[in-house]
Amino acid sequence: ANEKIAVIPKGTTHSFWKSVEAGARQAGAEFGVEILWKGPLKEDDRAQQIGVVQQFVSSGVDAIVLAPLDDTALRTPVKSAADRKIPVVIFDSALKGEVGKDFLSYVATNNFRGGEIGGTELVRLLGGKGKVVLLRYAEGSASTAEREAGFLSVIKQHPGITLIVENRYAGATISSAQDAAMNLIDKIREADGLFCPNESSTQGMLLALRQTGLAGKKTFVGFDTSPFLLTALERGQVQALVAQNPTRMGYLGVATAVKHLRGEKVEATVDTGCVLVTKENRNTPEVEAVVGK
Amino acid sequence: MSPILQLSGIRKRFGATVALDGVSLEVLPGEVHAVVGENGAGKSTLMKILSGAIAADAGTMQLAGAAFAPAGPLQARRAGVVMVNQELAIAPHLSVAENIVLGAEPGRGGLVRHAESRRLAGAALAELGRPDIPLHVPAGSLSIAEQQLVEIARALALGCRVLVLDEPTSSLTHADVEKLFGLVRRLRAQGRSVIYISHFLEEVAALSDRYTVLRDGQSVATGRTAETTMDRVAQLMVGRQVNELYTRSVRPTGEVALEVTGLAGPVKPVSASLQLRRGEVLGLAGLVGAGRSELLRTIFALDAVRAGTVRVGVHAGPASPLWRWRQGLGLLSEDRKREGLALNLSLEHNLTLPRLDPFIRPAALATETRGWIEKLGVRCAGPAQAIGNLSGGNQQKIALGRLLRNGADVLLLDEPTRGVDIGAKQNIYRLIDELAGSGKAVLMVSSYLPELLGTCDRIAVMCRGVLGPARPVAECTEHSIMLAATGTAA
Amino acid sequence: MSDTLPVSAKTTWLRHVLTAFAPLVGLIAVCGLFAALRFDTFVTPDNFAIILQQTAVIGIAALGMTLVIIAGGIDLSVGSIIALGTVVIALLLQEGYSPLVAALGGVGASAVCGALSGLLITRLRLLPFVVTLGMMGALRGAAKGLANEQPVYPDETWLNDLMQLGSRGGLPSGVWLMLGFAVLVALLLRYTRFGRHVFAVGSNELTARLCGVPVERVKLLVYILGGAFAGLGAVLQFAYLTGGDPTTAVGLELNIIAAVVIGGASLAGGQGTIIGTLVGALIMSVVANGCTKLGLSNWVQEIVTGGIIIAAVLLDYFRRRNAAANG
Amino acid sequence: MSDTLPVSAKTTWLRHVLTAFAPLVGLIAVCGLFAALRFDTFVTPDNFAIILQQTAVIGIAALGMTLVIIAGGIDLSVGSIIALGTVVIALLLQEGYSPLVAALGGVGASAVCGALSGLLITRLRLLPFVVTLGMMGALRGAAKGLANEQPVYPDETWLNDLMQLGSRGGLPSGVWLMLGFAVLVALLLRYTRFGRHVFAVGSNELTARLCGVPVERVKLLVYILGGAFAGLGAVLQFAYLTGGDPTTAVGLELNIIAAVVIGGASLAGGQGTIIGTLVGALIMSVVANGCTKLGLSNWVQEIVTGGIIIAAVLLDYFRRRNAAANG
Ligand SMILES: Nc1ncnc2c1ncn2[C@@H]1O[C@H](COP(=O)(O)OP(=O)(O)OP(=O)(O)O)[C@@H](O)[C@H]1O
Ligand SMILES: Nc1ncnc2c1ncn2[C@@H]1O[C@H](COP(=O)(O)OP(=O)(O)OP(=O)(O)O)[C@@H](O)[C@H]1O
Ligand SMILES: O[C@@H]1[C@H](O)[C@H](O)OC[C@H]1O
Ligand SMILES: [Mg+2]
Ligand SMILES: [Mg+2]
Repeated sequence: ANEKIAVIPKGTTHSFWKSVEAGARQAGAEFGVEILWKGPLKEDDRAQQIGVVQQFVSSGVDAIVLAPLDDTALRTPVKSAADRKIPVVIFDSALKGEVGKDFLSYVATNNFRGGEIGGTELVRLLGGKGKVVLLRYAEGSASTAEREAGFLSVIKQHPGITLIVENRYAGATISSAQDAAMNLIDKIREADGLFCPNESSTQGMLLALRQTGLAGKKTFVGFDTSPFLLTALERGQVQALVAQNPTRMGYLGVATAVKHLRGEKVEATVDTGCVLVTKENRNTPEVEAVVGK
Repeated sequence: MSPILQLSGIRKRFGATVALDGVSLEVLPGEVHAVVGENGAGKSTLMKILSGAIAADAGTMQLAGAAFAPAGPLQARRAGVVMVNQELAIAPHLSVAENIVLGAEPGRGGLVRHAESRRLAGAALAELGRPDIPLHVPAGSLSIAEQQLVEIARALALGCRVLVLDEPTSSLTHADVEKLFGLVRRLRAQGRSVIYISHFLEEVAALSDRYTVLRDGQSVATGRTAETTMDRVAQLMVGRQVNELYTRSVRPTGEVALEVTGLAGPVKPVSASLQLRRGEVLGLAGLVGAGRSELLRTIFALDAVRAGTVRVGVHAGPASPLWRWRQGLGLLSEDRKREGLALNLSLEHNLTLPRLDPFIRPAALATETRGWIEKLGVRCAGPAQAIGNLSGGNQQKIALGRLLRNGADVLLLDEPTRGVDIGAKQNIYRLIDELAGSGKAVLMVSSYLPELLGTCDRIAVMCRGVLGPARPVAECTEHSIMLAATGTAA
Repeated sequence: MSDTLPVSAKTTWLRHVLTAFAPLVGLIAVCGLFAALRFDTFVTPDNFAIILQQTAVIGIAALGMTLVIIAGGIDLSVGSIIALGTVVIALLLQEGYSPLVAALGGVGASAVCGALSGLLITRLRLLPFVVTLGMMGALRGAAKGLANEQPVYPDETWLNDLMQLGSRGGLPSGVWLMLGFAVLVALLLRYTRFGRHVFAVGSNELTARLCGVPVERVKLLVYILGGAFAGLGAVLQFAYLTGGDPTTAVGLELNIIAAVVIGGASLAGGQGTIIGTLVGALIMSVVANGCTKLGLSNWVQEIVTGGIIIAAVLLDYFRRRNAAANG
Repeated sequence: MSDTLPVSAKTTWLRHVLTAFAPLVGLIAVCGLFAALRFDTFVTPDNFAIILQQTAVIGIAALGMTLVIIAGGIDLSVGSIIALGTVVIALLLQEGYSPLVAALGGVGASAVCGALSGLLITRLRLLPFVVTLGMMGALRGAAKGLANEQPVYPDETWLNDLMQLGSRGGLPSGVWLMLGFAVLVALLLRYTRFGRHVFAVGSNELTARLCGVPVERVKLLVYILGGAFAGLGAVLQFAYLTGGDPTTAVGLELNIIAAVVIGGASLAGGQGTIIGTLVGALIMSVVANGCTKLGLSNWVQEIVTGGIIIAAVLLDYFRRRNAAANG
């Protein structure tokens, strides 16, 4: 029979994960392996994700490709996979531990770098001064925490920039992000620049801006490139987006696992790359290669 | 002889209501002491204070010469003062045995000795003459009468010096009442005291040694039962002469208003046929559990009809309670609290519920309700008052008024005077007579034979779900009815 | 003949005022607090418009929940119904239906969900808590399945404007919709037979049956209305999100129930008012808004909101104590 | 002489069997279904160990909830208590306390939360639904605040091994903990005065009070135990996550309540069994597990789970109909 590879995302309802799934399935078809796609029911439920990993470990899949909801909590099930000699590829979001020993490989965006790119662009657009709002994603998510840290590291270097909000979280869904942004609306009015670290938070913020007639009036840098966000970029309601390459992430995650199963040597870390997308460079080949036409 | 129990100057207010206004009561060892009074006179409140369920605002109590101020029911029970409540107090999910020992489970260190519980419970039921009641079944699966016995057994199981029985007989069978009386007499013979509350004055006469009358929260009289008459007691209770308790004027009968043929319900009735004419009061006698309530409910389409037909005036065939109301039928439930009234809704709401226009004018309904309040002599704050705040008698008037307001020509009355004091009873009998006189038809269930004999034109007896023929009241005696009810004659 | 309680007119009046206004007093207290602390940003027409806007979805769904709760029931599935509703609307728009048809479709689908719960509850005599708990999961799944596990964003239509804040202080039409329906439901409860039947069923089902109230039909209708109002909530949520999102409104049912209960309804049935419900919903929005204005973190806000829910029923406790003392 | 309805011994027996085993029949049916569809991966000792492991947190918290529900109450705050508990344990470990002290600290803190709800409910006579709804929010906020809005990962200790799956088919000690406590609580309910009082309070509070049952104390204790068992759940959840997570167990209270209710308890009080509760919890784990084995999408799983919750009480309906027909 074909090898079975379980691919476990952080959630199933962002369009980001749909692209990951597409990439993973593409790799599955190419290499002739069966892809089992299953995420936690709730986007931020660590316990459920642990359960999913454990079930795949016990039913004896050949490899696991996992985007951990949490860099620590998922160590135990990953270890139990290692005990059963099931190779695990970590993608999108980091897991504590030693690559090559605790797990096979880490396939992801350089998230800290991504945050820095976003921060640098925002500072550039603001001309080095102004008030800035950071709407964080969810408590405890490693990938976005790194992006937030990268963003803050850039902001801190610019004394002309004041952070007026940095302790509010958007929560795991678009609606929760929108509510959080609406409640911050006076701060947002006051602000010149806005940053959000992932798809759902960016989209929630955007919706809140539209709701209050502020869309296009603020300098807004977001993260991820769902079709919805790209349209907004087109319309000038978002000035820049840090684009990851989820399809490639899914593809490479599975490909790395397959290579290992077929006895080939694999890289310890695979940077799937990220680029800054703006209205201007939207249609350049480099960007289209990442986000599609 | 020095009293075992001495209460003096007991006061209790509930907000603006003064329930007890300086009551005194003395109970001697080895006596049965009756406490009587109108609805709302404060009998139950006084007993609740005595048994530790609620605290008095003022006053003192002494038990066997020592100050007695129980902090709760358990303390009172431990001191030997035990009460059987007027409202059924049963935990339906617990077994009979567990109900009997509840709150005083035998055992040590927090553990319950189930075998010992069953022994105690069995002994208590045996003492009541009902060792046949099973100990292990959930108490909720017993009949109401048996539940009442379980409650009395609970009082016995612990042993007691003073036993308080608050209207214990209102839902007991005749045989069980006899057994209860036997028990009370035995307790008295053992030198224990029983406080006995009842609206049945002949029970008071038959059983008690002394009596105390409460009126408006005060003790207005006390004395030896043998030295007074019940008419005098009734007068003390109500504050006026109560002669002619029952009213039955001469009433011409009209056409047939209700005809029931071979009616059978899900379990009961088994078979019932009757004919009721306008201007007539037909009484339904029988033992508790004979199925009289079920007959009324089946007629009213509250229970399913298994067989037979019900014809109301010109209407026949299957129906729902809604249709029954439209056909001019009305049912007064035997259980006012549980079924009869929506206690937290207003008088107006309760009175007008069966017949409302799709669109409502609240002001008009309030005016109309005010009219009925006046007509029925209901004492209340107004149409918007929650009906649960009224005393039992006044609640009953609204429940009866509901039938009239909604145009019922055929009144199905199930125990219309249960738990109602003698003055209020008199008013209800008068009302029934007036209604029949004005051409309405009344079908009345009662477990109290004198009231059936006193108010009805004809009486039919039900036994084990089968309804016997209706006989003119002149041909009936208590004895003949009892024989028919127990199935020993016929 | 039997002695009625002499209920003094004065205390009755006081009780009435407390019953009707306890939640309102709470609302004013909370507003006052925030106004005192952050007058400049809290007390602006704009901010009030935002607060009202954020009350609209919960508020309109709570209208239906008020009916359900007065009738002695509960509906835990409304959060899922709202999510499903937004998805249905989005899909209908994508299919090319007109915005009005799409909105009605969403409301209709939601009403059907309510009807399903209602049928299970009345026909099979199942407990509302359990039936709607099951429905909560099942409808959430259905929403995700229908939407292919993703938010659905159809092209823009006038539906999106329903929750648009106008010029400073102008209220979005969604808020007017909520207020309009609130008046309708309040009239329904007060001036129709159906309204009285809802109270009767919740207060004492047996009495209602005895009085010829078609109990099953009333209950079924109440759940259908509960669903339909959740559907109206879905229309507003759709406008708010400008799309259909199967993951939206998770846990919202508890906020909606809290609004109704803070507003003075009793989960035992037979009690509740529309104005109370709206005030209850407003209290929660005001707290969320005010805490943000104060710059409090999410966690502080959560503690404060929890505290306020309890404090609101505490007011009710004092009211009841007062009531009990009077009769 | 008063003729009671004749309850035939046979139908009583049948009813008893159904009461005790209706949930079990449901469990067997669900297991059978999945076994038939995926025998190879579903029916392995290993998989059963996983199912039990994944039942442990809900199962142990449901023990406390069973007490609360039998006593006629409800506790919506247990999900938040579990989250708070994991955080407390993690922080205590970080402070250098021994694992045992940390675990006891977590359980203790949880019991205090339960006590707080209990006090509000008994002293101020507030509705459990509302009090614990407020507590649910407040405790979630407290957990986040304590943890500084981040998961807290202390160094590894033996606590982490509590949920470790052993060699193939070996059960984690957390499962044994759950089973052990289940036996204890079952004994408590059956053989102690307190246990019988819990039933009495839920069955008829007024009667219990009149019989001298210390109603307030029983209720308070029940909520404290409810909190303490949630705290034990927190210990297991901590072991499972290997850390303290203030955002964990959101909405878990509804699953826990569902387990208890599927297990045959009534939300009206007076009824419920420990074995039923465990079976109820297992049914839900089995469904989640089996759906994954079948490769069903999340949304299908959600629909199936919702359906099963309703189906489980449907069994109860047939049981009750049977019971009603017999008296
Ligand atoms: N918990 C309470 N709250 C307010 N008022 C009460 C309460 N209990 C009793 N009352 C009032 O106190 C008065 C005395 O009531 P009580 O029950 O003692 O009367 P009773 O003599 O037992 O009447 P009945 O013959 O109808 O049983 C009545 O007016 C009653 O309405
Ligand atoms: N709510 C109830 N719960 C349990 N048993 C009941 C209930 N109501 C009635 N029963 C029992 O059902 C049987 C038939 O009662 P029914 O009320 O028809 O008798 P009845 O002749 O009208 O007597 P009653 O004088 O008590 O009204 C009796 O055994 C009665 O105790
Ligand atoms: O990288 C992920 C992605 O951006 C998603 O939208 O949110 C969670 C992140 O881990
Ligand atoms: Mg009384
Ligand atoms: Mg009867």
